[in-house]
Amino acid sequence: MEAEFSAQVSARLGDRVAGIESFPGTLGRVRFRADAALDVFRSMRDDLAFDHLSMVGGIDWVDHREAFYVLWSDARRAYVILSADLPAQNPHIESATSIWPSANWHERETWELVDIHFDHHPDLRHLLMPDGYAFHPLLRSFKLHEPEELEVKTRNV
Amino acid sequence: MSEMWINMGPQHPMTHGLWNLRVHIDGEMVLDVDPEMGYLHRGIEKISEDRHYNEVVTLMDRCCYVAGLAWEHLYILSAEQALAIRPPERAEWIRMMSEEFQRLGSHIMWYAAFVQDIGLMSPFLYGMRDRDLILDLFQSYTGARMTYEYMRVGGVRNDLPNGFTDRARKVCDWLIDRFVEYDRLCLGSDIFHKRCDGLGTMSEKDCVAYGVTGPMLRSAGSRRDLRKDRPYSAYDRVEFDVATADGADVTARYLVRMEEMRQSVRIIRQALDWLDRHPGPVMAARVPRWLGAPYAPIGNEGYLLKRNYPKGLGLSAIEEPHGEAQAYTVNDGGEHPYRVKFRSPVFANISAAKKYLVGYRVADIPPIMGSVDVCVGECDR
Amino acid sequence: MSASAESRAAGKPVGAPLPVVTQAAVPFIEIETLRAKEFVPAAKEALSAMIAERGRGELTQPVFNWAGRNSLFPLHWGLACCAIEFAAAFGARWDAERFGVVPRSSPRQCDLMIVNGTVTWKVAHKLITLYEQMPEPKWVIAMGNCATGGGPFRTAYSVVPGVDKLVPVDLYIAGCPPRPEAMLDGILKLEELIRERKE
Amino acid sequence: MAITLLSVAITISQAILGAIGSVFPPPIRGAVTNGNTIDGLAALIFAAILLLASMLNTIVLIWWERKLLGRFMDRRGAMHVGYAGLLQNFADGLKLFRKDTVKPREADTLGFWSGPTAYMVTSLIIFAILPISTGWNSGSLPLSLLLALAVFSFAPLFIFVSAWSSNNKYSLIGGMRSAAQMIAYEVPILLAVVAVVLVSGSFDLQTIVLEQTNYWYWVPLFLALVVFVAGMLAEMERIPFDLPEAEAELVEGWNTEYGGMMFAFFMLTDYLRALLGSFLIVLLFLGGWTMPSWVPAAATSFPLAGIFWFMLKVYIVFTIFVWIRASLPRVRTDQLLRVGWNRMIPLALLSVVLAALLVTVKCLPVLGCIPTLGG
Repeated sequence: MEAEFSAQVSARLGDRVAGIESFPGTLGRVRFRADAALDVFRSMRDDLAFDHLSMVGGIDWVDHREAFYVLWSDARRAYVILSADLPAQNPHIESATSIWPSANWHERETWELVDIHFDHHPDLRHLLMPDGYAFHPLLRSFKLHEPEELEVKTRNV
Repeated sequence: MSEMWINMGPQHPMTHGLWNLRVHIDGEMVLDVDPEMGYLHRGIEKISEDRHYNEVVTLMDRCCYVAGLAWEHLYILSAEQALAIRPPERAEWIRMMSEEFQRLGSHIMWYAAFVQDIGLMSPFLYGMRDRDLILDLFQSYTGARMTYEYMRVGGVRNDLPNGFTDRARKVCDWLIDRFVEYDRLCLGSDIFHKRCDGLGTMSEKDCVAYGVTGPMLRSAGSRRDLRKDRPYSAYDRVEFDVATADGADVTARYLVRMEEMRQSVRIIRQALDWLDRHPGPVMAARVPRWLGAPYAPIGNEGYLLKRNYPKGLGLSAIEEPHGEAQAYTVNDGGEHPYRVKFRSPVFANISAAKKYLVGYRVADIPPIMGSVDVCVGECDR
Repeated sequence: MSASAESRAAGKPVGAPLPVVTQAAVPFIEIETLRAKEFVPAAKEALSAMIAERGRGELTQPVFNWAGRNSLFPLHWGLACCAIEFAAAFGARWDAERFGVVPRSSPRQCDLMIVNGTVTWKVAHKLITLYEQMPEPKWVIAMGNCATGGGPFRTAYSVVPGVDKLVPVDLYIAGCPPRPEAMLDGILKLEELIRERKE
Repeated sequence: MAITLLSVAITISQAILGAIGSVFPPPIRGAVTNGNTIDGLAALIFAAILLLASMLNTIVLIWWERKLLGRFMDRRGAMHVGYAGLLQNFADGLKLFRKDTVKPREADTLGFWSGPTAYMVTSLIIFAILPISTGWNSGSLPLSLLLALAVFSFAPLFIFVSAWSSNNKYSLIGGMRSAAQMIAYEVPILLAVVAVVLVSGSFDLQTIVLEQTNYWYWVPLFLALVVFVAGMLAEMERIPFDLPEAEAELVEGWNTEYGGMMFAFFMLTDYLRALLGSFLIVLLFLGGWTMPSWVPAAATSFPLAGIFWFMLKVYIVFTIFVWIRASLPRVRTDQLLRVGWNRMIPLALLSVVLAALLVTVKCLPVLGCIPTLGG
């Protein structure tokens, strides 16, 4: 089943896919090129019947960032993970909102927390943090403090 | 009255939590809605990065406070996959039973809150009364009513106490009788049907497009249930039916949840029978000591020295009471998870609010949002 | 000179000895023996002396404190986990209404804000607004560890480490979350505080 | 009853007035104790007693509802203040009396303060008109029923005034709903009353009750009773028709911005109106203070028996309202209005026609022969 799936993906997407790794519990982890994102999404939905986008998330690997998408197919009854490596400087990827409307809020959250910009997103603004919040908390460079430490710091300043 | 925007929330009886629904109304008609989330964003994903694998469980209880054990289960499944540890079979059955009890507890809590939204007063009290019985059971084996910290990487913290299964069976019998009473109070009333039939409809196609899962999706006729489609724990070893309904409206969601509760009782009864017959360990033998499992057998010194654990990724997905929840755990070989990302079903269900709220009346918002079953804790995380 | 003025001149305690009608059970025709000219100023004097001695609120304060502590209307809102236990306390098993505790949805009608859960910076100004909308006298209970000091989320970037950074808190309830018994105990403790209250 | 309340009140007020008058210098005393003034003041004192009695009754009613609801919900209700929580509502009232009443800055001053007061006063006035036993009313007005209903329907105006002037969107929606709902149910209520008037041949409540000595009107006029009760539920804004205060969507409805004493006024008046509604139902359909003949004479002839039976009926009717509240959900505005205009009015008209038929064929006295109903 997984081999069959990876063959299908290679046939449809060719060099837009950088590689397919096996991932227990899913059909695999498809690593795709970020500049071909929209093609990959459309082909995943229309050709490979992954009609359900469950989750969009981002990981900050310090030297680069990763955007990952978890898809579910009702026909195959299986998950697949899409993942794209983005540069650490100005990471951006095409929004999946036009393919799966459910991406809307997930992408807003990922932009807010991991600072990955989604191009052509209809409504990219703060979701969880108040408007105007200047930080992206889920970056590795953002450190948490005990409240006492914070107080001491503010007093010194 | 001309058109205006009203804020329903963050302090509003409809919200059942801390979120804000901005509603654009013309008289009583809803023209547009804009949910505002994040009032309960506690940075659980960030705090998890500073914690040991087992310490994240503490946060999971508080993440979804009406379904703590289900979320513990979700996280533990993904952490076990990332760390490549398998729990013993008895632990899997206990986890499954806990999750089903939690589903009962969560659905009863939903019932209590939902009937209050349509103005029924007494069933709220009945719901809270019956939910307390389930919490008592939890208390007897986890030690807490709501925040359990019971599951561990590699199993569960402790075995069930003596006589637990009998007590649990009694609670199941009691609840099955109460469901009849619940139905009589709601479905037996014409006003209930007048208030709920044909309200907040969302077709299966829309549900899939907007990522809506759980009872909302099944009320639209879909048979999607991760417990059947992608069995985890011991769900492939028990018999149960997927609760579905047609109509995709508030009444259909009510029917789906009530049927799910009955199915949960069915699963629990099978699990209790199995647990009675199969004693055994509830913790995997080879669990690294630094994971902090208090009941891990000593004898895994090899693991103790090897601080760097094999790198791995874990994706788990469970059918949580509100819908389909996922956890994506990234293990980079350290003591803390490198990144934990959760997918909350409520998050997706609320994000589609425009689809099922626009075109109805202000008075319809509470029953519709009640039927969505909002738990803000897991939505904002 | 009236009786009370005499006694005050003699240094005796004032209060009880007001002008007394000597005839018991007089028919109302003969009631004019009670001399109004003396009665009214004497009563006024006695009352003002009493107030001067004990403070203005002394007479009414215990009554109003009794009323205040026996009908605490908490604000009906739920922040996080503690809100579920807050709701459970109004359930059939604990029944907080026994103590006259009835949650109201409008802050204008509340005396008590139970902060039942984690307070984030996003909700902070709304919480302050709600607190300010509540009319005096009002109380705040920080329920649970999150409201007390941030709890397990104290280090998080979005969480206020304790609601006492925002509004004055009268009582803290420990627990994560506190059991409904603990919440009821907190309310009873608050009632003890109100009993001693002076304006 | 040999002594009417009026004469009792006059006696008491004479005593009190004598006491008051004695403190004044002679010329004023003479004016106060002058015959004419005493009558006027006696009526005033009677009104005060009535006010006190109705307030007290309302507070007991609130207590009764809270305890009863508690029992319906498997709990106990207020327990700690006084015996079985009897003093709970006094504590609530005193506390609200002491609390600040905040007027929002943008609120309209006149409307904000006068709304609740007028709402309460108009509801209180009606108590002066309703008889509670033979001779126990302030005066026998020939049109007391009409007057009562006319004053009863002032309320939506004042609710709307206070809702509009508190400058809150929820209040406004609640006020609009309240006005729409009360207007919709005013008509069927009046039509149901017409049926009663047709059968009894009088607008005087005293007469209507005395006409029911032989048979209570709920039997021949059952349809009218159903319409009247439904309409009263809507007028009293109780579940299932409590849309103006629908907590789930409108926070507290039209009294969202009111706190302290003003809120206490609203709360008290809601129950005052519930009491009034029960009064009217008992007076018009359940025979007022009359009892059927099979009730032993001893039970109907002790002092104040009329008031006892009347209040018993009132409380039973109110208990049914509480029962409804504990077991029914709330309907929606448009459904409520549709039921009001499309179902209730035809039903009410039908009941009028039925009443007219009953009167013309003169079959009513037959009912009096049924032993369980009258005699």
